[in-house]
Parts: sequence; C-alpha cells; structure tokens
Amino acid sequence: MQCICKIVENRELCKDVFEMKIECPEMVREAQPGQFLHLKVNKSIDPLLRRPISISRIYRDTGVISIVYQCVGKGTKEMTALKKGEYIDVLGPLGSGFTLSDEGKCAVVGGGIGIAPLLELACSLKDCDAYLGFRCNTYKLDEFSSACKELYIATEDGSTGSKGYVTDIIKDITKYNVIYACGPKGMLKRVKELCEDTGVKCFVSVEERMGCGIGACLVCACRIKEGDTWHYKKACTDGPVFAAEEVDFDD
Amino acid sequence: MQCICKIVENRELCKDVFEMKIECPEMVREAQPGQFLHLKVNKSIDPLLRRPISISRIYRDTGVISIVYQCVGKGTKEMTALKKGEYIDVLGPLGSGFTLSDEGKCAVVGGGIGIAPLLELACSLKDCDAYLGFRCNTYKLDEFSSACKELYIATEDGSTGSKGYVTDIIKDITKYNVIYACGPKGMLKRVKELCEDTGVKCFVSVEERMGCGIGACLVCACRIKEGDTWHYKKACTDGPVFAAEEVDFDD
Amino acid sequence: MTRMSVNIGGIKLKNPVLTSSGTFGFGREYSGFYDLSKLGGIVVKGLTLEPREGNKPPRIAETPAGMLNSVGLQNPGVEYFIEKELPFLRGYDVAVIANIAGNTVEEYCMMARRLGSLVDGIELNISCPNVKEGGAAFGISSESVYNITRRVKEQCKVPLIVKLSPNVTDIKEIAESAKEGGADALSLINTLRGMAIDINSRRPVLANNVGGLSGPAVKPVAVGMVWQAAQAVDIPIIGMGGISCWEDAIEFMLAGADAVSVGTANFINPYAPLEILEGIEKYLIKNQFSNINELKGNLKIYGGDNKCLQKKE
Amino acid sequence: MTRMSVNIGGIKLKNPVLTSSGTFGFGREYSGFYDLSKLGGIVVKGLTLEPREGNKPPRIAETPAGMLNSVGLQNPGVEYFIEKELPFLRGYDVAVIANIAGNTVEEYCMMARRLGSLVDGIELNISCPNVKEGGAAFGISSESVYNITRRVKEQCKVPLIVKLSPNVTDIKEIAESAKEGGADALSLINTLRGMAIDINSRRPVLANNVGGLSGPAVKPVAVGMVWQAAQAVDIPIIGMGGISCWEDAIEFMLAGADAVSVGTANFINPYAPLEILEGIEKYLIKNQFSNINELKGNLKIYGGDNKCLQKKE
Ligand SMILES: Cc1cc2nc3c(=O)[nH]c(=O)nc-3n(C[C@H](O)[C@H](O)[C@H](O)COP(=O)(O)OP(=O)(O)OC[C@H]3O[C@@H](n4cnc5c(N)ncnc54)[C@H](O)[C@@H]3O)c2cc1C
Ligand SMILES: Cc1cc2nc3c(=O)[nH]c(=O)nc-3n(C[C@H](O)[C@H](O)[C@H](O)COP(=O)(O)OP(=O)(O)OC[C@H]3O[C@@H](n4cnc5c(N)ncnc54)[C@H](O)[C@@H]3O)c2cc1C
Ligand SMILES: Cc1cc2nc3c(=O)[nH]c(=O)nc-3n(C[C@H](O)[C@H](O)[C@H](O)COP(=O)(O)O)c2cc1C
Ligand SMILES: Cc1cc2nc3c(=O)[nH]c(=O)nc-3n(C[C@H](O)[C@H](O)[C@H](O)COP(=O)(O)O)c2cc1C
Ligand code: FES
Ligand code: FES
Repeated sequence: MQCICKIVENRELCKDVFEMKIECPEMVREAQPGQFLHLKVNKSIDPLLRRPISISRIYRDTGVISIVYQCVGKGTKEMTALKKGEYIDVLGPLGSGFTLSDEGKCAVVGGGIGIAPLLELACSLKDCDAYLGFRCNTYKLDEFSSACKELYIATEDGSTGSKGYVTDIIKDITKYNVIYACGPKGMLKRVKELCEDTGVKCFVSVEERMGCGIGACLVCACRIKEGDTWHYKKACTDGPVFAAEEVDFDD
Repeated sequence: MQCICKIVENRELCKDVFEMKIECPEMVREAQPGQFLHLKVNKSIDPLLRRPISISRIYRDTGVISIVYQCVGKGTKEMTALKKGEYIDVLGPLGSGFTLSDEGKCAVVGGGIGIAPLLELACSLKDCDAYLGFRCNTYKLDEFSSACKELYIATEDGSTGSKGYVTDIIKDITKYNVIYACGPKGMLKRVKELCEDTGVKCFVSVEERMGCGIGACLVCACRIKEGDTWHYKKACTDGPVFAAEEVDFDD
Repeated sequence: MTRMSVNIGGIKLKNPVLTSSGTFGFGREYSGFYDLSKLGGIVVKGLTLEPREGNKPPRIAETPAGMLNSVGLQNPGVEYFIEKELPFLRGYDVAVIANIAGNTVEEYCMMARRLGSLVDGIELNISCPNVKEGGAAFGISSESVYNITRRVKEQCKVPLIVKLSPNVTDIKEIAESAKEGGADALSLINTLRGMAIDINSRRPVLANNVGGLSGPAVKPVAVGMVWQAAQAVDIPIIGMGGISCWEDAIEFMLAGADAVSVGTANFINPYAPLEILEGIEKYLIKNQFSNINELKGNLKIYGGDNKCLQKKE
Repeated sequence: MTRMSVNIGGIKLKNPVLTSSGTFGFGREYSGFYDLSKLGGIVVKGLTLEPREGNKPPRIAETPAGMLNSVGLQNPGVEYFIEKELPFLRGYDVAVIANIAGNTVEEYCMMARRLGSLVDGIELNISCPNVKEGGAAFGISSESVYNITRRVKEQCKVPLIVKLSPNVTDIKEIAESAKEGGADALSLINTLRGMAIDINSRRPVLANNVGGLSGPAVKPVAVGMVWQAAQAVDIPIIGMGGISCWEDAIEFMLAGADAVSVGTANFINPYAPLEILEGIEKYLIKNQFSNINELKGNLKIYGGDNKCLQKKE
C-alpha cells in the first residue's frame, strides 16, 4: 500500500546513522520483521527513484514504524533534512520477511547498517543472541541487549567489544538452531560458509538496487539456486530474505 | 557577482504575490533601479535554471534588496517555501537599469507584477506620478503613494481605483517628460503607441526567457531596431530596459 | 465516457492511457493498488520464445531525472505467459498488448502465430539485437524495419504496433518503413542508449556496462520524435518517454500521439496512470474539447508549415 | 601542475577543463568572475562566415534536468571575431578554439583558411544543415563526415577537432569517419534533438518548434557515446554533455575522454569549470594517480572485452 505518513521523529543515532519514526497504522498491521519500506524522500525529480529501507522496529500499539538509515548519498541525505511533523510518501510493507523459528536458540548476525533490520526480529524471537559488528560507532545496543539473551559486539577499531569482524566472534555456531544475517555481502558470504560447514539453518537479507520495489520491473535480480539450476529472483518480492544456501553470492 | 545571500524576509503581499528581502551589501553598492537578480531557488537540479527577478527596492543603509515575485510555476513556488534566515544563491545586479531623468515630470506605468520593478525607480525620481494596473488584488500602494506625487490605479475588476486597464487611465501623457513602463507585452505596446503618438520619451523593461543572465548564451534575444535595420540584442545585458521606440514587439 | 475512447489501428481502448512494457510486469503487482480495468491498455513485459533469465545485476542506475536499466528481457517465455499470466489479465476489462522480442525474424513470427488472437494487439520490440545479422538491432535500419514488420504482419491475427527505437538518425524514415511494412500503429520511444560510471569502483554501474535511459530526462527527445513521426505517417501513435503527470501526456497528444503510455513513473507513483487519465479528462473539459481525438496534433506550430498537424474538425 | 596537462591532437592544454561553444560567449562575460587563464581552453560561440541574427525567440525551454535551446548560431561572423573578440581572449594564457559552422563545405573551408593559425584549434560543428545537400546535417552520414573533415583539414593550419552530433544511429561509425578524414581529435556530444510544448497556448515553447537538449539529463547518453567513440578510435576526445560537477567530469574521463568541456552548467554556476578542475585534482591525489592522462578509459568494464580501454602504464 501507499501512504503519506507523518514523521514523528528523525534523529541522528551516531555519526551518519539516523532513526526515523513514522506513523502508519495500516502498515503496522501487516508489517513483519525483515520487510522493507520504499520511500520517496521528497516531491522532486531529484532524486527520481524511491529508496528501499528496512523496517527496524514495529510499534504495534502506537502504529509507528522505526527505520534506521545511513546517510550515504543524495537520497538518504535528503531524508536527514526531514523534520518531525513533516510527511513522507511510503510504499510498504514490502518483501517477504524473516521466517520466524518457533523453537530452539537463534542468533542474529548483523554488520554495519545491516544491524538495524534485525532488531524487530530479535524482539520477536523467544531465545535469541545477537552478534553485531560496527565499524566504530555503535547504535541501538540498549534495545538489542534487552531483546536478546546474549549480546556480542565487534568493532573494526576495537572501540567497543572485540576488535575485528563480527564473524570472528561467533565461537560456537552449532548451539543455534537458526541464524539470521544482514549486512555487507562479504559478511553474508562468511556467515553462509560458517552455517554450511556446521549444518545450521541460515537466512540472509540481501540488498539489490531497486526500481519499483513491488515485483514489476525485474531490476532487482538476485541469483537463486533451485536444485541443479538457478534463476534470477526478485529481491523485492521473492526476497529480500532468502535461505542462505540458495543465494549465489558470486554472481 | 555571485553571492549566497541571507533571506531576511519572505512574505505574501497579496494572493500569489510575495516579497523577499535579502541581505547583499556588495550588490546594494552597485544596484540600480531596473536591474534584476538571477536566482537559484534551491540546490537541486529541479528546477535546473536560475530565475530572473527584478529589483524592487534597494535599501542602501541596511544593505538589503527587496524583490517582489508572483508564484506562477515551479521555480517561484519553491521560492515561496524559503524561510527567513535561510540562504539563496544570487547572481546580480544584472542588466542595464533605467536611465534616470534629471529634470521635468516623469511617470511610471506598471501592470501586474511589472509594477514592482518600478518602485525603486519611483523613489529615485524627483517628480514622478505612478499609473498602476492590477488584475484585482493590489500591493505596495503605500510605498508608491509616498514615493510619487500622484497615484492612479486601475483594476480589471474595479475593486480598487478605476475599472479597466492602466493604459486607459492615462489622461494627459504630454505633461510628462519621460515615461517608464513595465508589465505585460500588450500593455507595453500600448504605452509605446501612446508615447509615439505624442512624442514623449519612453523606456520599457522587457521580459525574455533567460539562460545565463549575463550575456553569454544568447537565448534572451530581443528584436531591437537600429536605424533602418534591426538586431537581436540580449535582454539580459543590453536590456532589460530599452528605449520603447527601439523595441519590436511584433517579433 | 465514450469521449475518451481511442482506436489504435484496430485496437479499441476505452481511454488513451496505457502502461509500458517492462514497467508493469504482467499487471499483477499493480492490481493490488487499483482496478486494472480503469486503464486503457496494458502492454506486458517483453516476451521471448523461450524463457530468459536476463542480464546480470546491477541492472539499474539512477541518473539526473532518469534511470538506466539493463534487465535484458528477463521473462518466462510466451508459452508461460499464455498459460499462467494471460488468464489473470483477461479477468479485467482492459486491452492486453503483448510486447514481443526475438533473436531472428522467425522467432518473432512464431510468437505472433502462437499469440494468435489471444491478445488484443502485438507490439514489436525491434530494439533487440538480430543475432542472425551479426547483432545490429532490427530497429535501426529502414530496410530491416520494413522487412520484419512485413513478415510479422503476415502472421498477425491482431493489430500490429511497431515500437520504435530512438537511437536512430532519422525517426521519420523508420516510421515510414514500419508503415510501409504494414504496421497498424506505432509506439515510441523505447529507451535511449546510455551509461553510468561509479567513479569510486571505476566500473560501470550496470553489469551490462550500458543500459536504456527512461524517465523525465528523455521527455523532450520523446516529444520531438513523436512530433516527427506524426508528420511522417498517418497511422495511430502511442507516445511515451518520461510521462509522469497529465501535463506530460497532453504534450505528447498535442505533438501527435493518439494514446500515451506510462513507464518509469509507475515505479515512483503506482497511481500515476490513473492520475494522468483524470488530468486529461479535466483538461478536455476545461478547454472545451468534446472528444479526446481532437487533441492529437492540435498544435499551432511556428512557421506555418504544419500540414499534417492541423486541428481536425 | 604539469600532471594536469593534456594534449588534444596537438593542442596543449594546461589542464583538461574547457568551456563549451555557445555557452561561454567569447569569454568576456565570465572574465568578470575569474581569471580565464585558469581554464584549460575556451571554445568560442559557433562562428559563421557572415554575421547571423539567429532564430526568433523564445529560444530556451527548461525541461526535466535539462534545457532546450534554439539560438540558431547568432554570431557576429568570423571577421568580427578575429578583429574584436580574439585580441581580448589572447590577453589570457588559455587555449582558444574556434567553433565553426557553415552552410556549405566551402564556407567551412573559407573560415578555416581565414582563421589560419590565429587560434589554437578549430572545432568543426557538423550539426548544422547542409544547404547544398537539401538540409540534412553534415554530421549524420559517415560519408559526409569523412568528406567535410578531409576538405577542411586540408585548409587547417591548426589541429582540427570534429564535434559529433548524438542524433545518429551509430556514433562509432561517425567517429571512425572523422578520424579517417583526418580529424586530430573529437569532441562530443552536441545537443540532442528535442521539443517542448506549452499545453496552455498549445504551441511549442520554442519559436523554432524544436531545439537542442543539454544539461544533466543528457549525461548518461553522452557518457555512453564517449565510451563508444573511445573504443572506435585512438585520437583524443573532449567529452561533454551534462557535466555539472567534478564527479561528472571523472565519469567522462573514465569512459575515455582526454579532456572535458562544461556547457549548460556555466549558466547555473559561473564557477563550475574551476570547481570541476579542483575536484579532478583532488580525485587524482586521493586515488594516487600521478598524471591526468592515467584516467582516460581507466575503467574496468564487465565482461572482459575491454581491449581499447586498459589502464595505461
Ligand atoms: C531491501 C533493502 C533494505 C535496505 N535497508 C536499509 C536500511 O535499513 N538502512 C539503510 O541505511 N540502508 C538500507 N538499504 C540500502 C539503501 O537502500 C541505500 O543506502 C539507499 O538507497 C542509498 O540511497 P542514496 O540516494 O543515499 O545513495 P545513492 O548512492 O545516491 O543512490 C543512488 C541509487 O542507488 C541505489 N542504491 C545505492 N546504494 C544502495 C544499496 N546499498 N542498496 C540498494 N540500492 C542502493 C539507490 O536506491 C539509488 O537508486 C537497503 C536496501 C535494500 C535493497
Ligand atoms: C528581466 C526579468 C525580470 C523579471 N522580474 C520579475 C519580477 O520582478 N517579479 C516576478 O514575479 N517575475 C519577474 N520576471 C518573470 C519571472 O522570471 C518568471 O515569472 C519566472 O522565471 C517563472 O519561473 P517559474 O519557475 O515559476 O515558472 P515556470 O513557467 O515553471 O518556468 C519555466 C521556465 O520559463 C521561464 N519563464 C517563465 N515565465 C517567464 C517570464 N515571464 N519571463 C522570463 N522567463 C520566464 C523560467 O525562468 C523557467 O526557465 C522577470 C523576468 C525577467 C526576464
Ligand atoms: C525497467 C524497464 C524495462 C523495460 N522493458 C522493456 C521491454 O521489455 N520491452 C520494451 O519494448 N520496452 C521496455 N522498456 C521501455 C519502456 O517500455 C518505455 O519505452 C521506456 O521506458 C520509456 O518510457 P518511460 O520514460 O515512461 O519509462 C523498459 C523500460 C524499463 C524502465
Ligand atoms: C545555449 C547553447 C548554445 C550552444 N551553441 C553551440 C554552438 O554554437 N556550437 C556548438 O558546436 N555547440 C553549441 N552548443 C552545444 C554545447 O557546446 C554542448 O555541446 C552541449 O550543450 C552539451 O553540453 P552541456 O550539457 O554541458 O551543455 C550550445 C549549447 C547551448 C546550451
Ligand atoms: S524492484 Fe522492481 S521487480 Fe524488484
Ligand atoms: S540570458 Fe544568456 S545571453 Fe541573455
């Protein structure tokens, strides 16, 4: 669905990372962790296209959705200028969310801005640990620590938690029933390997450049194995969450 | 010169007509009535080009210039959204201004938004009457009435002054030494005729679509007679003010 | 409402607003936003004889007021379309036009035969490379446009629309060749060839290196070509290229289009085609036109040399 | 600073940033903003043998991220240029390139002879209609591009740059013809043909009905054509079309341009060429290039078929 949503908050969490909360009760009713919103950041043709941003939190009681975004280019820059009380044009909730595991221990593994989409998931899972990797500045640690049993943190500069990559701090992956990962391609690849080596079920949320966001334009192709063969599936509707073993990261 | 100028005021004078005051001491030093500013209304490529707007008032003491603009399209719409304290990218002062007459009685004849560019001129002339034609809503009458000896007003709907066109209320044009006119083409043509019939000197400020605004692109051509022949002159640097007898309004 | 209907070379549209091939899938996605029966017509994603996976991603690059795409005709094939997608579309009261693309003239002909009269019209996408002729697109020489049009037309049970590529020296010549070959209507423009480069990675943004430009940026080029084509031929024209609002649509119709098609704008505003339709109707009323067909080419051009584009009485 | 110098077919530029013909007058206007000696080169307004008044106004229309112009080569003629404008430009330490346009090949040749070696280079504007051949532009067929280039080259005492029109089916073929005809360098792109319509007056916005599109909107088309031309020929290329910031300039150089030219952007930001120059320098430093010439075509294209565009050692 398309809504013109009121912005109830838009603030910087840490350098270049912002949280925006928008009022969209109808979307909240349908929203699932792992889904995303497709945002028209202003009314101009500059930038022309919508921007896909994952849902980070769903506040069912207040009808509010929180998204966390990193300012990396023109579109996200425009978003930082929006003020509380202003409106934003939103398509959503879009895509297939994470398949929630009912039983056993799970872990979310996030890197960089890929951490944010895992928060609602972590809140929804009964028994969940979190492995979070930042470059230097951290965000949302409080919320993760109240949602998760254990919280493991890595930073590239060592300013918080261990120094290094998040994939290095996963000590015993076999204790988890399911792993959910979101972050840069390199990280996802490594998590996939870890899970494949140990036979742990793994879901990843992938990023592809998007046009329509709803399955009509086919620009968001993601190479997915199906048995012996493969197909280009749509990251926007078939994904963005896929079973890790299906995704061909080398395309 | 180009300056990023602070907006010190931006308010609606009457329906769709706005006044913007900007701080630009360097420009004020050079500015003459009849010149214009070339404004980049935002930082985006939408709209791409600058917009030419005439100088309405020059406040030499405070270093402020006032422009009056009508919201007619995308660019002027953007201007209405600018707030006091924000900045705007200005090229100016551009073009040749009005040649001020030192002696005798003068009159300014303005129509619609073409009234605004005559205000500073009226303030600079010692003995000046004003003939102003509006569609319905009037603006800046107070300032004109304090700057001018006599003020004659026409409105198309008769809500203020006489009902009809401004050119209809000029009773005795021969009492003026010079006429300065700014407004729609049809009005300028009529004023030119009136002056030609009576041998009164007349200057008009013309409007042409502009690119560079400084004489480099030649898109602002205005057909100007020179003796027996004619040339396309540049409205931006050769004008926008021309002697009425030179201008070929039928091009 | 009949004042809004147009006839595109035998295809009756209840209104002049279509959605463009490749931007509207097979209609399913947008059917969640509004009733597809409100549209004049739907041109489906470009079909090939066999299913195609298309090009490697990334397949999209944003450019100033436009976008490049290099989808590369990913589609499930004509057979799948007929069996699985067409029935869904047939549930709506809307003209369905199949956009077809082939590697050889024979492939186009086979598809036209297979589609028979299951669709309301066939749109020939001649921007694809002709593998037999060494890879030059069918759409760039008059001769090959004439040939392919004539050959496919022979197999066509429904009206044939030829979709022109803008990447040519003389669009008039190409339009004439399509007409001579038997085209019932033309549609234009397809995307302009273009490229974007990521200066940090020093790689093209698109894995296909080059792509097709669409969106508002191309509108002036498209309006110009529709105008030229309308002067060259008297068959109906579907105008497209950067149409985002009803004002744009009117521009195309004044330039000589009988109908308009909305592409990239769907991605930005799913309701764009309906808003455009509404705007056109209001414009007709405001300007006291009794019929949409009065708009076509109703343009006072400068210079008085406007023989083909006089206002129709 | 020598690391910024480029050689365009014999014209030595101290840096790779030029300003485009028709957007920079004869330099006077912008000399009030900065020292013209800071530029690599100035390409002056298109000159004709006799003075020309140009087309009727309106001559400009704004379009999404672009503009159409129909100035129609208003200029004071080559003689006036040499006597009144060139001495002013010669007061600056900057390469001056004369852009010439004619109705016939003979006119081009006469201008080239008259200019002799008074300028540093001549740019052949072949987008103008050839009156002798019935009005088709010189620039649209390989044969006429070859012919005009060869004929003018014979008369040229200075390097000859051929400026290509983008309104062609195959830019590679045209680039090759210009090279074969003896062009020392190429520049591209000139404006794309386009049209805008005022839906209220129902008239074209331009009194010339059609015009040439420039500005950011055309950038992807221009980058694509520069890339294609650079693959086709090994003579230097001046890239242009929508360059507004240094990032755009880098895109063109990676695509295969040796130098870049700034046009429409001057209207929006008079300092654009200088800011672009500064940005290029910073990019070189940041990316550890020791010399501007290392940028040309330094693009890792996808598919591994990039013979012409390897990084130069
Ligand atoms: C399903 C999905 C969920 C996402 N969730 C988040 C999130 O929660 N928080 C967040 O900060 N970012 C997220 N991203 C990435 C985000 O979409 C891009 O950072 C954003 O589009 C960049 O826009 P820009 O204009 O600032 O950058 P520019 O580089 O100027 O964008 C240019 C074009 O490239 C596209 N683009 C650039 N980077 C990306 C990217 N990484 N992924 C997809 N498209 C890209 C843009 O959408 C635009 O079309 C997500 C992407 C996808 C596909
Ligand atoms: C020397 C000069 C002085 C002017 N002074 C004033 C003034 O003091 N107050 C005022 O309200 N207006 C003035 N105008 C007209 C003003 O420039 C236009 O109304 C404005 O550019 C419209 O921009 P827009 O984006 O709102 O309209 P749009 O119609 O969206 O503009 C589209 C394009 O057409 C151009 N354009 C549209 N109308 C005009 C016009 N009438 N004249 C020139 N270009 C136009 C725009 O600049 C733009 O490039 C002046 C024009 C000139 C040439
Ligand atoms: C993502 C995408 C895919 C497209 N696929 C096709 C196609 O399969 N067949 C075709 O004829 N045109 C295709 N086109 C071209 C459009 O149908 C249309 O001609 C073009 O985009 C110009 O219109 P627009 O600017 O409104 O998008 C595609 C365009 C886009 C943006
Ligand atoms: C107003 C205007 C006038 C132009 N006049 C000429 C000209 O006389 N000769 C020429 O070869 N190109 C001319 N051009 C084309 C430019 O030199 C340049 O090729 C084109 O505008 C693309 O670059 P840009 O997008 O940076 O403007 C003109 C362009 C504009 C906008
Ligand atoms: S973004 Fe259009 S199909 Fe996925
Ligand atoms: S606007 Fe460029 S010369 Fe007048």
